[in-house]
Amino acid sequence: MSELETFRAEARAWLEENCPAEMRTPAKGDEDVCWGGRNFVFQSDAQKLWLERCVAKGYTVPDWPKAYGGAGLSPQETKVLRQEMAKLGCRSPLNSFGIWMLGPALLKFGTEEQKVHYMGQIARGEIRWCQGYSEPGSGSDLVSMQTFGEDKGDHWVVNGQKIWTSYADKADWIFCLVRTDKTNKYQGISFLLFDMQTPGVTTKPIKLISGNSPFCETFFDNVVVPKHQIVGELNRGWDVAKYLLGHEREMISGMGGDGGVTSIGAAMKAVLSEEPVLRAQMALFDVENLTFRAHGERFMDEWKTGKAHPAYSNLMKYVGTELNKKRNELVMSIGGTQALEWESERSNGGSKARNWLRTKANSIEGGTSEVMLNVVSKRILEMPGA
Amino acid sequence: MSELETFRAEARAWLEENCPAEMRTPAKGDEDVCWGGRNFVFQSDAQKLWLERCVAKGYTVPDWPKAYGGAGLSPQETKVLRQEMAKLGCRSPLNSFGIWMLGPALLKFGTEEQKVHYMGQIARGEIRWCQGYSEPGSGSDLVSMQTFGEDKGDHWVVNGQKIWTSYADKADWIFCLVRTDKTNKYQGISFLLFDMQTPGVTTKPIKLISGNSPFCETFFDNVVVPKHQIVGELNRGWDVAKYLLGHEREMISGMGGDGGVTSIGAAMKAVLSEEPVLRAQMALFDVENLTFRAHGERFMDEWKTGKAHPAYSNLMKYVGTELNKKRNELVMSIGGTQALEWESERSNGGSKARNWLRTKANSIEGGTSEVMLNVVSKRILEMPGA
Amino acid sequence: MAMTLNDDQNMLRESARDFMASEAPVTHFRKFRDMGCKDGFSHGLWKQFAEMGFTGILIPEAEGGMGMGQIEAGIVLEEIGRNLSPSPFLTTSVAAVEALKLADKAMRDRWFPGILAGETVIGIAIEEGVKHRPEKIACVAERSGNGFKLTGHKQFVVQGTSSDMLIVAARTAGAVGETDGLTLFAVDKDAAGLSMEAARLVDSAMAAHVKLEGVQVNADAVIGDVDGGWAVLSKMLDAGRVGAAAEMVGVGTGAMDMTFDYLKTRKQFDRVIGEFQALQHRAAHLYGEMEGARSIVLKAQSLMDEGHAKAELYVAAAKAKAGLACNLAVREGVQMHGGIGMTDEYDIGLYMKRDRGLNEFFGDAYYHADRVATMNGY
Amino acid sequence: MAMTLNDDQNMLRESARDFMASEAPVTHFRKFRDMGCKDGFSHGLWKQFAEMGFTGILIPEAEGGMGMGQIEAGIVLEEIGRNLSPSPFLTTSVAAVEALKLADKAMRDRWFPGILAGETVIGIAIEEGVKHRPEKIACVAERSGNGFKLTGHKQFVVQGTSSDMLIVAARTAGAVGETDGLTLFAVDKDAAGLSMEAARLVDSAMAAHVKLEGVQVNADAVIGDVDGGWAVLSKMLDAGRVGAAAEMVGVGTGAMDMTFDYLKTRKQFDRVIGEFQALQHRAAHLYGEMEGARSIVLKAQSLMDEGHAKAELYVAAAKAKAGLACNLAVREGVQMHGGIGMTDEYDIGLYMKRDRGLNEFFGDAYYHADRVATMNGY
Repeated sequence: MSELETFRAEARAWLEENCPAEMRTPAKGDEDVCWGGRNFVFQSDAQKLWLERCVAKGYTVPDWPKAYGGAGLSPQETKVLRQEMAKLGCRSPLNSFGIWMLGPALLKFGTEEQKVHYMGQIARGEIRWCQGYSEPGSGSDLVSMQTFGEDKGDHWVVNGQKIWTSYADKADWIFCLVRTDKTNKYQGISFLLFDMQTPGVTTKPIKLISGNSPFCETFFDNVVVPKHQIVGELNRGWDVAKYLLGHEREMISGMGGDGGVTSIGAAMKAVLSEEPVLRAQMALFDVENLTFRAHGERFMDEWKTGKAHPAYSNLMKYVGTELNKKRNELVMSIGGTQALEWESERSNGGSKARNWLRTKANSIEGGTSEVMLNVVSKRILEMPGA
Repeated sequence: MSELETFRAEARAWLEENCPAEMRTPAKGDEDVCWGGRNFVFQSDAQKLWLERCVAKGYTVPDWPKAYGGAGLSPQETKVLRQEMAKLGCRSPLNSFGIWMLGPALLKFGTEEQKVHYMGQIARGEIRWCQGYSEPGSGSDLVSMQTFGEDKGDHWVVNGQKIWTSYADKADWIFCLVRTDKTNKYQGISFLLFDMQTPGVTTKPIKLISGNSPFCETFFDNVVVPKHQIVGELNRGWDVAKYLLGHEREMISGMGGDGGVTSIGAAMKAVLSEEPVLRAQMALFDVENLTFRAHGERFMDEWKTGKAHPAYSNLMKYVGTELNKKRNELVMSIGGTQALEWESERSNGGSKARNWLRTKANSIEGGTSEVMLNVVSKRILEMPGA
Repeated sequence: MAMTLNDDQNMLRESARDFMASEAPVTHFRKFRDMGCKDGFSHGLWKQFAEMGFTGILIPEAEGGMGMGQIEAGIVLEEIGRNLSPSPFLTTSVAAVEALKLADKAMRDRWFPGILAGETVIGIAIEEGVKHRPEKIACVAERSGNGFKLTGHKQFVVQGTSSDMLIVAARTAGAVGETDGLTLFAVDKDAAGLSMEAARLVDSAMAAHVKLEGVQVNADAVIGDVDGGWAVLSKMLDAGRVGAAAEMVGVGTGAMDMTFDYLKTRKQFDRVIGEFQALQHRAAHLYGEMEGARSIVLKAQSLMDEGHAKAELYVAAAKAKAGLACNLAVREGVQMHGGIGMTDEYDIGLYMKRDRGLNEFFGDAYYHADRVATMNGY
Repeated sequence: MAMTLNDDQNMLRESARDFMASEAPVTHFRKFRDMGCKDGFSHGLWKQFAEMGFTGILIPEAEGGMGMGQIEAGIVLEEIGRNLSPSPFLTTSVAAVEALKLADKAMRDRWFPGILAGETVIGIAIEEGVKHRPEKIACVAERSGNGFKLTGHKQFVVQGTSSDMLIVAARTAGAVGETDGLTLFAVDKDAAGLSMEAARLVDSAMAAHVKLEGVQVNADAVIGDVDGGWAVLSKMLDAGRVGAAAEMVGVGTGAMDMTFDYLKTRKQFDRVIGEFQALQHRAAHLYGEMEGARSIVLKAQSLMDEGHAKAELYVAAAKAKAGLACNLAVREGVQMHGGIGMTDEYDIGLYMKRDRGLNEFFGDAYYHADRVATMNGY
């Protein structure tokens, strides 16, 4: 048995012993997901136990180094662990922007103290993070941001406003882009971390067309941020942000594959068999969907071996999000009048319609499709012009 | 009986008496069409007779004034005449760029002498005209043209090169844009007429991807053009050209409707019934085709009553040509392997494939789709920017 | 007929435009939505519609209406669409009236006055599955006493629970899938055995699931001929379809105009985004699509008004094209608005939701494209 | 399998790329086209293919070939596509070889040496109508003497009149529309009763209309099992399909690269046209489509090479996607080239013609999208 197969057997055994039965069923909705943090209320003892056990084993962030709260697994081992979790139907013990976004950035740009402190908190589910990038009036144009941190010797005093801060009303800390030099557009922004309970921080949820409010407006009024809470160099926050956006794009581009390679058409056979033109749309969509999955697979293989163009994730983000929007248009068409229902139990609280509306943001958040096409055209295709 | 109905009866009687039976069958191809001109060889006595009778009656250009060779019919009478010709299946007695393009421009910009002389020649089918606009290197960008006419007192000496000159190798005269002022980009171009037999004029046919050569390159080497052969004011040829391009665009936008509202799907039922996805494409095309026909009808009604935006023909040109390309893609798909044949009798000498390839020029000639979209965006939608 | 509006029609447009913009703009819709209104529309506004003469626009002059046609109804619907004005106009004054015009005098006398007064609302109870499939009606009407007993279920009955009467299509003969053997009935909302459950839709309209459990109706409840309901149904559906198409022209144009305004003011990268050529080309293309939709809808309306044999084909094409174009308009609208387009605070998302509802109403673009193919002989 | 090429495959790509670019570039194609070559390809080049080992790329090593798989065949095909190199590679070395690999040793011994030597050409005689419909084969093979007598017609037999042998699918049992009851035969070009008429296609390839008028073949002409030809046919068709898809990746990429180069040099309105954002966005979108096509083709090839149960689904998706993407590439290519794109002198039009031929070959994008739907259960 290879080392990897030994690991697989061990992981399997550990999961079977430690993952509570309740945690082997799919989460019923967002409220059923463990996000951790100071204010998180566990939905069940099983949810709490599952988190604690994973934290102890380093399995909330299996591929992070042990020193920072992980299990120090190799990429192959991490993949095997996920496969085994999927086979048993184990839920993710902890969802977190800290894991997906801040952690990788800290690993690359943070000091050793920052890694131990912040990544440890993330790994243990103690602190829930949010991201402060966009500002009103600077959607795709991030470098035009106005939020300003005035240098006061050992700290900055931050004033300004962010928008599209995911779950800012539920987060404990924020990683935030703040202008620290007004004279340099690109190299005048710093990447700061601070507590959302710092005096002067307020949040206001934004109601979306889906009826949900996953985002906030966030206001900073003379917020004091100690100097050691910077990640990376002063005025080079853009480097950190770009690195992190790349991660976000990969994450979002994965969305095209919500339904994986399994066609949604089969389940809809009864409707499609009487709707020849709609069936044709579905057929052409399935061709695109199979294509995107293969494309994603190829991209990941090239990315891992360093063969992918550094801007290629922008292409995947574009293709994946446009595909996901198309998928949801088809889900609505096939769902017909029942998919129009917004509140009824029959429609699971309007889940199809709300998901459909939610996907319209895919091609806006994390870089619009237009910006992605600009980047592909200029950086990969090397088209001329500014 | 209304005056119009009286006219209808008279026209019908005249056609029945004067249109030879042979000229009541569809033309078999381009070679079977009467283009007139010095070198034209009539394909039959009937063709010659039909032209002569129409010339005598003013019916080659029924809506032109009698003084310039027409019959002086009103728009309503012209429409009735065409309806009656269609009912009897009468061929057009004379095809000509002179009728379609130069004539209307002369009517608006020409002197009385020019109208009597040139329009008369056109009406009688004596002179075949071609159009000299595009130059190598200035496709969509007409004002960058280089062909230069040097002022020599009572004449210009023209040097330069034109491209995409339709049937230049068969034409007797050319209407041609020539730069007469190098200091003014827009108002430095004049609209000149000259004989293709003038010393220094040479032509070279361009072979197209369809295998045919309807266009030429045309070269001018010290070509002498008398001053009285200008249409409109000196250096204001652009006004004439734009007026004329509008006419051309209307003509080309009509192409979307080659097949009219009759679906090409019905004839292809046997193929489509076994090809559900292709059938769906055809169905969606038919929706677009019916739409375009209605759109064209509405445009013409608004145009006639002065309600259409002056730039609207650009929109119609864009929609109509893209639609015609799509139609021919479908014709090829439905035609399958037989439509691929290029020379065989079975495929009528590859007519489907050659037509399909020919339509690819629709969205290039007479203003590219990209230029049309620019114009619509700026002039109709009033989008900002240069 | 010329494909331009005449002076009377232009006047009607002006007055409908002014009326909707002042009495029922998007803020009106928001108000009723946010209060969770059980009807999904304002009865007060419906009365105002009546005062304007809109409710009886298709009712013959001899019976107190304006005696106009689909073009005029469409003029009102376009303004409704542009302002997202919630009302029973499309179901009651367009679809139901077209059906009732084929009913006998007693039935017309019973319902037209209330419609004219803006007091009556009529629900259209056709759909039985999640997709439009009128020929597959399975709801049964058995002969019973002096009339019929109706058994079955219906869904997507827009404004059903606010309705005074439902027009119910049921099978009196023939098998599911046949167009012969259908009959249309006017069923009173209080009829014994009739029960409804309202569901709010994505666009905040209310639609009912209807159960018919042995609902007894008299013979005089039949609209048109027994077993010959397909003729009435087709007329009613085509009026509803071309009406929904006209409303979508309004929704799409409203979304498009709002978006073009935004392109002209929003700045990114130090430029007004309307300067970006990629957006300009998409804007111009969208404009062409909406103009095409407007044209085919006008064509379909005028053919219906003429009673032309090709009207059905053009109505199908119009419903399909308006659906495709309006859908493009709202998708481009949200995308070009960017982040704020996703917020409930901005109106563009409301247009996206309304488009979805109208696209499904009486058959979506794919359904009608398929009908175009069938009618075109393949 | 990782979705990247390994070192050996990269080496093969280099050598195929160099070979096609130097020995069979577009000028080579033009030369044979302009001479009106009756074969539509150069026998000399076919010999050179053999010298490179390409002709036997799928023939097992034990039988003198390279023993490689669809990925490797696809690498060669992509370069063929990029250069429009005319050759019998796809029909003979890919489709026919895949069929012959399922034949008995005598048959393989008869045909593999000639293929390996670049001397033999094999035609695939499947199609009977204008669209690909393999299950509808009506050509009949009746038992006769020691073998069979074939009667029927075939069309779109690419390089048919240049072929030494035709692989003919005929019905030995069952009814038209059934997949059971088909049998594949190796029919010698000189067989009595076999006649062919060559037709030049839009892309200058030659294809034959074939008549089989009681063509007598021996029992040993059967490839695979009598009545069980569907298995052989499916394998042959899928190899041909994924091969055509790979060639289209080459055609589309070639057209795209040529177009992108043009965008970077052509000036209009005092600017290089590649600066125009509308063209940039279309270019980036096209690039994404071609990259997607490349990915699904590679996936389909590797699943075929693994003998994976899902290979058939992915081959259908790959043929469809490569067809759609390549078609977009040539349409955008001609349009972005403007007027000169319409001239025979420029190469982009040749890519458009080749795309058309390959799109039809063994089923177009719509046919395969329909199969994807069917295989996906709807």
